[in-house]
Amino acid sequence: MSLEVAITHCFGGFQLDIAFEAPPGLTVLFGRSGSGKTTIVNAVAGLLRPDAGRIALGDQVLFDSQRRLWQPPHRRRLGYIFQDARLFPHLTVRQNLLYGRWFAPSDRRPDEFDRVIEMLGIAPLLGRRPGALSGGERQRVAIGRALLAKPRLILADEPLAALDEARKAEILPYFERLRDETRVPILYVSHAPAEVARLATSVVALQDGRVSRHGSATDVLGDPAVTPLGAGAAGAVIEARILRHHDDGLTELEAAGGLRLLIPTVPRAPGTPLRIHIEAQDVMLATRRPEQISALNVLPCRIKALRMGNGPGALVQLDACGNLLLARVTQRSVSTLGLQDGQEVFAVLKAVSVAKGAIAGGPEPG
Amino acid sequence: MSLEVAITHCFGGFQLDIAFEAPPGLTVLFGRSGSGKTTIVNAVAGLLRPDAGRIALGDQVLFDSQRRLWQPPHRRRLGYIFQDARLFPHLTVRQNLLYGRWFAPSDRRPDEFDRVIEMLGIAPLLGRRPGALSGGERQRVAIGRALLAKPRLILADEPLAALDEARKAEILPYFERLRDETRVPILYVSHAPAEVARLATSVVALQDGRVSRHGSATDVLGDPAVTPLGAGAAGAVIEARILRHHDDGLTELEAAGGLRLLIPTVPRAPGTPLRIHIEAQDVMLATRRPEQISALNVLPCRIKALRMGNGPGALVQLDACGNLLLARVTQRSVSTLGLQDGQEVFAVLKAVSVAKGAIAGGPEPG
Amino acid sequence: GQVTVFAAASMKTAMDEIAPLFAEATGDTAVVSLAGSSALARQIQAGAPADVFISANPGWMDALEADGLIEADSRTDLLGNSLVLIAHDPQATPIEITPTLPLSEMLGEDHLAMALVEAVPAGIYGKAALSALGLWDGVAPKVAQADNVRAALALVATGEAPFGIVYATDARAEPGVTVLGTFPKGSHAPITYPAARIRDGDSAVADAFLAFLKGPVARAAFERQGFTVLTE
Amino acid sequence: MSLLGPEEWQAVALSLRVALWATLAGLPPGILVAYALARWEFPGKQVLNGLVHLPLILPPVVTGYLLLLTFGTRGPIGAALKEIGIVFAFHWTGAALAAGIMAFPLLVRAIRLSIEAVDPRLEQAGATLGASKLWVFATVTLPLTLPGILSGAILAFAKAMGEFGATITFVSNIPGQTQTLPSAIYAFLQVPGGEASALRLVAVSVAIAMAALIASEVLSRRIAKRVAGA
Amino acid sequence: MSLLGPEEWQAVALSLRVALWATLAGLPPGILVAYALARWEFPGKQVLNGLVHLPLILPPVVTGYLLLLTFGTRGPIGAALKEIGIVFAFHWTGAALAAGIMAFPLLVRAIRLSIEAVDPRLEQAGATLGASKLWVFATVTLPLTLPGILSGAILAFAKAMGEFGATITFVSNIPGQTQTLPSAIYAFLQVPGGEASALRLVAVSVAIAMAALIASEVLSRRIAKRVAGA
Ligand SMILES: Nc1ncnc2c1ncn2[C@@H]1O[C@H](COP(=O)(O)OP(=O)(O)OP(=O)(O)O)[C@@H](O)[C@H]1O
Ligand SMILES: Nc1ncnc2c1ncn2[C@@H]1O[C@H](COP(=O)(O)OP(=O)(O)OP(=O)(O)O)[C@@H](O)[C@H]1O
Ligand SMILES: [Mg+2]
Ligand SMILES: [Mg+2]
Repeated sequence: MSLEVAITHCFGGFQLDIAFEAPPGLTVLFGRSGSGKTTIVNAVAGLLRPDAGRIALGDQVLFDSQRRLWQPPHRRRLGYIFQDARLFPHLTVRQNLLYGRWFAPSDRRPDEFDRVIEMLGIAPLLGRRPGALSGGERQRVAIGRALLAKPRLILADEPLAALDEARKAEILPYFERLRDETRVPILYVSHAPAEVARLATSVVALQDGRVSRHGSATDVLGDPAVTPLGAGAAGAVIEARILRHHDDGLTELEAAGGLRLLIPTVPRAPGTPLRIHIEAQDVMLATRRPEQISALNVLPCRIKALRMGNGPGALVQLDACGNLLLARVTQRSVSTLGLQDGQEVFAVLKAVSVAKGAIAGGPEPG
Repeated sequence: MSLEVAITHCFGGFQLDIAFEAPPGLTVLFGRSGSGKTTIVNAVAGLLRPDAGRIALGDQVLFDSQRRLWQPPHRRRLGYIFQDARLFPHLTVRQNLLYGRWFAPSDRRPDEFDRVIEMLGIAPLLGRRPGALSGGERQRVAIGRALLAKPRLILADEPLAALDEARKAEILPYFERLRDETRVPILYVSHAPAEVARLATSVVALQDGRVSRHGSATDVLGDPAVTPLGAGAAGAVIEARILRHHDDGLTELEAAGGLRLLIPTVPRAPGTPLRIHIEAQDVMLATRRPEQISALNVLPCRIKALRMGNGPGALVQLDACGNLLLARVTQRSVSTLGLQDGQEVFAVLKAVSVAKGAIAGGPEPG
Repeated sequence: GQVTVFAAASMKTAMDEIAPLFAEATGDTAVVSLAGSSALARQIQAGAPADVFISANPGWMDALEADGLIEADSRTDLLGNSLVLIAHDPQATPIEITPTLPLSEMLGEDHLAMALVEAVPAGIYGKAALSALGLWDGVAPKVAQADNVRAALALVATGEAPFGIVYATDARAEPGVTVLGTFPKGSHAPITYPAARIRDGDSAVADAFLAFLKGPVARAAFERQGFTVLTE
Repeated sequence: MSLLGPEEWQAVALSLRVALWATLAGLPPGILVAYALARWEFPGKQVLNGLVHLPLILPPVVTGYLLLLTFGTRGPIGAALKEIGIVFAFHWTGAALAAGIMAFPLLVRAIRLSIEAVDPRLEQAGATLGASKLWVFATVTLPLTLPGILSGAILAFAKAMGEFGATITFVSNIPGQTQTLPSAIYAFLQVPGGEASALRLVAVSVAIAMAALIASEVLSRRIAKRVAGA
Repeated sequence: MSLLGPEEWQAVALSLRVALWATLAGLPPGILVAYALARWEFPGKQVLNGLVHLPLILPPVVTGYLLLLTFGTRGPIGAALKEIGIVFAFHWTGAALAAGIMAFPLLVRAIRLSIEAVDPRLEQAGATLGASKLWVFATVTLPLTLPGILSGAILAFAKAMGEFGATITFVSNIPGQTQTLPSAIYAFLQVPGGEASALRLVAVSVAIAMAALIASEVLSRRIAKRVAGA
């Protein structure tokens, strides 16, 4: 089920005019503060009626200004995780969590409740009221409430911003599972490059109320011309499969063209597809195969494109057995090593650089 | 001026019992959601009266349960950036920003207002009311309001969580300047390792209402036994000075023992002290000096300690001309390269790995 | 000069006519404050700047006299009134009010509208009359007591109550009711409206006003309202 | 008790009954009207608003008279209701109706103020979770409006305990049926020397209202504490 | 205008003056008492709360009588005030006092409800920025309470326009001095044939109150819009 959004809306000084199609899976909306992310999410939720346009989820039209169609929010069956938690202050945490259930079709999975509260670590809070929760606790309850409403569409507006890294690491896999195991489309607002890289099936970049770039995560993050999350986020996404597990805690992957990679263990069965975000700044280039070095991945590549930045850096697009890789090096290194288009080089990549956060279950073909 | 906090407080099921001294500069409080960070900040602000204990700022006692001393919040002259922005909905953004001025001593710096609104990018919002601001806009106004109150103590509860990376990068230097140029102590709650590494003069780690670790940023982040922000945050902090600027956009630094480093340009005058956070996972080790490689920093070191983790990784503590460095490598590399204590090795570090966010003005000797 | 007159509210129409005539005749003005006799009397007790008090019943005038607040010499019974039985039905035929009147049967399940029988003069007189005629016990449970005569009249006028007991002056001007009969004089204490000068008041103009009230001009006005003028 | 005579105790009981019914029966329409005024836009909104306030503006006697004209057994509504066995005239229900109508503006204002203070973002959250307008109202708006409802109810109760002018004009004063405390007090005040008797009844009336007031304070504090979290 | 006689216009003007003063003069103590009841704990709080509600519970005649006893020229307070030149008895100020006291519970309830709805976290924010309790009240609480103050004021104004029982009992019904619209209406209703005249006055009274009501709605909508942002 895919979500089509094409709307224009005007708030005083701010003009929103966007159109995109979110394929099944998780679509990340990102852009600077005030670029219109929450406005779009509100329009999809039905909390804001745009001036004009059309919003459709699969073959169900949620809004169509020409046909004067408008579905009220409660018919849309959403799970909206608000930027501000918006818990019901008069209900206990448990009642907040179960609120959406009253209105949802009866349960396929009776243990869902326990799974969600365990994942979110909110079991001790169930009897309390939101007024006395900490910021992060509140946000976790809000996530739980949305997920437990058995929505047909999940809207998440910076759901993890208030959480610590450890908690994020526990919740991210849940969004991955939602993305991969269910047909529920997810519209996800995030500022964090690691989250984007890990979760996004597709990415919509916004600038001043307009879509500045839209495509698959691989495309957007791998395009050296676009580093919309800041230089730090440039990187390539490689689709690979687990080949085997080594007993010193490393997992060997195979990507297109037989490219082999070693990364820290991924607890999945061999054969599982994976996608790995390799940040450009984690990749070194060498013109001679380096030896006696701790980096475990030394990949022979060919330079496809060289792009000098304004600053001291250069972004090098590499072809490693048919896989796209990006490397960020200094312009000084480019000239010292005499790098040029078409040259054969070695990309040097540490196994541990592939951080936990950047390894994700591969999206189902969809 | 340093801040001493030693309090106990009990909320239903939650027991807070902490004591720490925050030296001048910026003290980061971190810990998981619900560990008591906001509670501590509220106690310092005077919004919560702890069951017992003492809070003093310099020689001024804010709270002392034994001497029954209690200064109400408005006498404390704080700038509190709340986790929820708490803007005054009936006032315009400009009036919100100027609110604290009514009560503050008259101005040393009349251009402060313009500087702050420019840094926060909120000039176009000045005439609006908070109700129609986006989440990030609201948070920026809240930051501005606190900073413009000319506080003697700044309390910042996850001030940047709602902001995009680019905006964060604009605001972080301001906190650095505050930390370095004024005597205003800052208590700063953050979950983001990059912010902690960059800003912290000292770090207080909390766990379940107790201080689990407390020390200087260098100590806490450089100790391989403590990686409280998650493995990703382990890294060393090196204090250096700018030696000279190269014309290909690189800046050369000199650290203790004459250690030289090349990093992307830092727009400060030569001689300026800097501190650099070098994440352990950005450092490669080689037993022979690598050649023909893009990394510009190849530092001869000696292994001081080797610490095998539970997973596939190992954390290597290095001495580079008297500077502490941390490298995170795989255990396989440790055995392949035959690394051991005392061995001479080369640490390989890309100039571009030292990300913008991790370079900070060095703290003044405090 | 000016005279402030505290008069029972039921005298409004008459006073509205008399005050301008008084001004015309004497060049003095009369300011008339109309309210319930009890309220006015209490105000006089509390030091109200009244010069003349006209009460709708002797009780409150007695109370003021006992307190020494009025000039006893100036007290006169100004007006008289009579009590009538009224019906809502315009076709109702006049009847004589005697001890044999089957009032209770006439009422059936319905109510007899009166003013408060323990508190408001019209009610007090009415209860006394019915008791004297031996009718009270039969109708007591069916009496709907209003807080003043006008409200009792309204109950009959709207048909909410088929019968009521009110002053003749009120019944006369209301087209929605029919007078069935007048209560015999002896069945209740005489209905009088005493007037008197207040002790602290401005005596000259007050006396002039009291005199004017007793004069022919005022008499005509009172009689138009249906009052019996008791003064000569 | 010897403090009051049996007829007076009757008046006390009746006043309580009247005030309770006036308040309770006023709540559902009061909440509805308050919600409509707070949240809806419709033609005639200002007319409705004016109507609600009318009993406050008009002298009570006028209100009572208007009630008599409409709800009396010969009035258009009164006659219709009589058909189905509902009688207001000269009945305690009429006293409750009069008291309820006099108290209605107070009830509506308090509830409306509370509804306006409910954060619409919470109602939106309810809607996204699948609750229809009515459900959102029942599960979010209404519970959050409780303090205002309580506040309005206690005002209405106090007003109903004290209401007199409209009541006596509409249903007059029949001991045991429509004689409320205020009518009894009024009667005592009409005769010289009745002050002492009136005072005893005033004391009873005040005692009842104070008890209700304190109960409502306790209840409202409990509600506030729950919402603040604990 | 020929609609009303000169004496009636006087009553209209006086009623307006009385209602305005009752409302305006009631606001400062009303806000203070509402704040105290909403936010402070002090001994005798329930007594204060009870006192505030008293005029609602008591039949207006009783309130008027009590006012006469205390603020009359021979009453303890009235006599003292007379010394310093303040007179309430049989003066329009007394009518304003009576109307103000009758309207006070309505004023206080509305404001209190609004104060209770102000998020204390905003007040805390004000305190951390250096504002003392009083400043926080003036710059945060009070502006956020405006809708409630407006609401209370309009209720009080309407009540004051309609108040009659306490007023006529306290200051009598002296044309040009204490004869308000409701007293004039009352007097007309006491005599045969006065209904038509009464009706004209009722219409004027209703028109004034409606105008005030609509003005307050417009104002309050403007305030709400400002706070919602725009
Ligand atoms: N008023 C209260 N009553 C009861 N418990 C409370 C209250 N306020 C906070 N707590 C509890 O105290 C603990 C600490 O809360 P605190 O807000 O200090 O956490 P925190 O470290 O700021 O967390 P976060 O990162 O999620 O904001 C939490 O478990 C919270 O539920
Ligand atoms: N009700 C409103 N009236 C006027 N302007 C509004 C309103 N709501 C939002 N805006 C403006 O529209 C723009 C987009 O707001 P939106 O909330 O969509 O931003 P966002 O991308 O979610 O930002 P953030 O990351 O800061 O939450 C902002 O400039 C905001 O000020
Ligand atoms: Mg947003
Ligand atoms: Mg917190």
